[in-house]
Amino acid sequence: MADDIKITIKSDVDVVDARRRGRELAAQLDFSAGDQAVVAAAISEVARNILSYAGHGEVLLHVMEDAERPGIRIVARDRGPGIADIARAMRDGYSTSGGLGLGLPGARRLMDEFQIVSSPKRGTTVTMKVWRRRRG
Amino acid sequence: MADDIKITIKSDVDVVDARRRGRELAAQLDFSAGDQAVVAAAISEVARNILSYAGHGEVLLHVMEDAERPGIRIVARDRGPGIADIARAMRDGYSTSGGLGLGLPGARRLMDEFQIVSSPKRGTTVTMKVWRRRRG
Amino acid sequence: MEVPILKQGDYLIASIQSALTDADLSQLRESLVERVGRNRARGVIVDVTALDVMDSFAVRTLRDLAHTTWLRGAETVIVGIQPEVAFSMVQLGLTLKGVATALDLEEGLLFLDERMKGHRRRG
Amino acid sequence: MEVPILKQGDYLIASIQSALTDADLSQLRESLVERVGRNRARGVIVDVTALDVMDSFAVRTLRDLAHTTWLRGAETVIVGIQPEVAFSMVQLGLTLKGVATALDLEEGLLFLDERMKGHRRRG
Ligand SMILES: Nc1ncnc2c1ncn2[C@@H]1O[C@H](COP(=O)(O)OP(=O)(O)O)[C@@H](O)[C@H]1O
Ligand SMILES: Nc1ncnc2c1ncn2[C@@H]1O[C@H](COP(=O)(O)OP(=O)(O)O)[C@@H](O)[C@H]1O
Repeated sequence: MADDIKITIKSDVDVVDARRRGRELAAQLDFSAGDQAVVAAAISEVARNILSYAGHGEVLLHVMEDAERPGIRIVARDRGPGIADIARAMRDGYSTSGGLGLGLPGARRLMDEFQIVSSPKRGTTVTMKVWRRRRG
Repeated sequence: MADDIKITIKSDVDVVDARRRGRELAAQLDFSAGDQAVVAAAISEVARNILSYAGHGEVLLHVMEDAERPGIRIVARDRGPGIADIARAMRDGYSTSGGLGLGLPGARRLMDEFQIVSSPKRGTTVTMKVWRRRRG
Repeated sequence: MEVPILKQGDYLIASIQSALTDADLSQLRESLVERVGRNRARGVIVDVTALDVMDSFAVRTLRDLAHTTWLRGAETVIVGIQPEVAFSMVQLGLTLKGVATALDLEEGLLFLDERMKGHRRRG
Repeated sequence: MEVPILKQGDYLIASIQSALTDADLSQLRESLVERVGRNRARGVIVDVTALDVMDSFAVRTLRDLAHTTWLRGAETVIVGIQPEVAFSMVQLGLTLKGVATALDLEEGLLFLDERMKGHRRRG
């Protein structure tokens, strides 16, 4: 598991593939069923955004084993038009495409860490991290 | 189809006329039945707003043929009182007239591009663009 | 463009024949509300099959119509919304919530018959 | 990946068998809306038991589907949302507000039967 899993996103089949791979990884790391679904949903949102707003890009999945419990780092990046106003894009219900506008803010809620870097020249990179939770 | 279609809006018959012309244009460009209704509905909303808030104005329909797929540009403009707070007018449910307040935000959701320019001196111009969709 | 209103038993049936202006729609609403009283109707069917667009004004008018006839003791059902019209309405955020709908005139009549049978329970 | 749609009495039942792309989901919505008219269906069940993730696009499509079939006179009920999927939906802030849901196919059928019995009560 040393290497990143890289999924090229250029059609909606790739979005399905990315979330399936994310779920499998979460299952391997013994995430709970709920958290497997959470990982898959977050990947689905950022991968679809690549397709909708940038046309193509990639999703990278990486296992983090340096902390107390294992985690997954998800990077979604594209060289699309960028996000003009990130604060606004992070707001519940804000969408430039008639979507629900819950993708980014929802993914942020799902993940332990969440970061967006975006500029009109270099496109958009969303980085999210999630660790296996202690069983309650 | 080189020229714009111009419909003067000064009574509710003109609103019906404008949406009929928009639908016909969409049909000519081979838009799906659903998207023909979408174009007609969006035109209806902005044309009625002209009548309700400015009294009279005009709707211009223009075929765009420069992109991969054909599209329609709809311009609705008047020299009425303008919109004081555009952000507020774009919110679902906001209406100064007891309307549903879904006209502008709805039209934005329906169209691929949507822009309002408004000032108390020069009135209101709404510009919307919609392209024929790829068949799923 | 006046919309013809037929009386059939306890019901009134308004069949929209062509595109309507806002004034026509408002007129229809008023006529139906008035006729509910005059004809002691218990059900109203508005057939919108011929409408190829339904915008926020139309939806508001139909909603108001349904609520007003209701207050006068008659249930309204909207029939014949075409698939592409339904599609555009949903995109616009227009839902006719709280108003009964049926596929077509036949289904609308069935619906009213069922509602009239026994107790007229309400949502 | 086409989703099979079965007709059972007045109802249509769409059983999703595996993960769906966005295009598949949109296709399902359109097919069901079309079939409601063709089969004169009064109820629609979408069984999502096989979906192991439900994101904002899926939720929007199911909501639109339910509202559109409603405008055509048919009630839609979504059945089989798995516990972990429900969990992630809630975390994402996704609600199926205004859409009927039931535990599974059996409950979904019961729900529709009750709605259809006598008075089709309306939200
Ligand atoms: N990769 C991206 N490139 C450019 N813009 C984006 C990207 N991702 C998101 N956005 C912008 O942020 C907005 C909010 O995104 P999101 O919360 O996922 O909602 P939705 O996709 O439903 O609109 C989008 O409407 C879009 O304008
Ligand atoms: N052409 C216009 N001129 C001035 N004000 C307008 C115009 N169009 C819209 N508005 C303002 O924006 C508000 C929201 O418009 P809309 O979303 O279409 O809802 P509604 O027309 O139902 O009120 C209106 O109530 C009105 O105050």
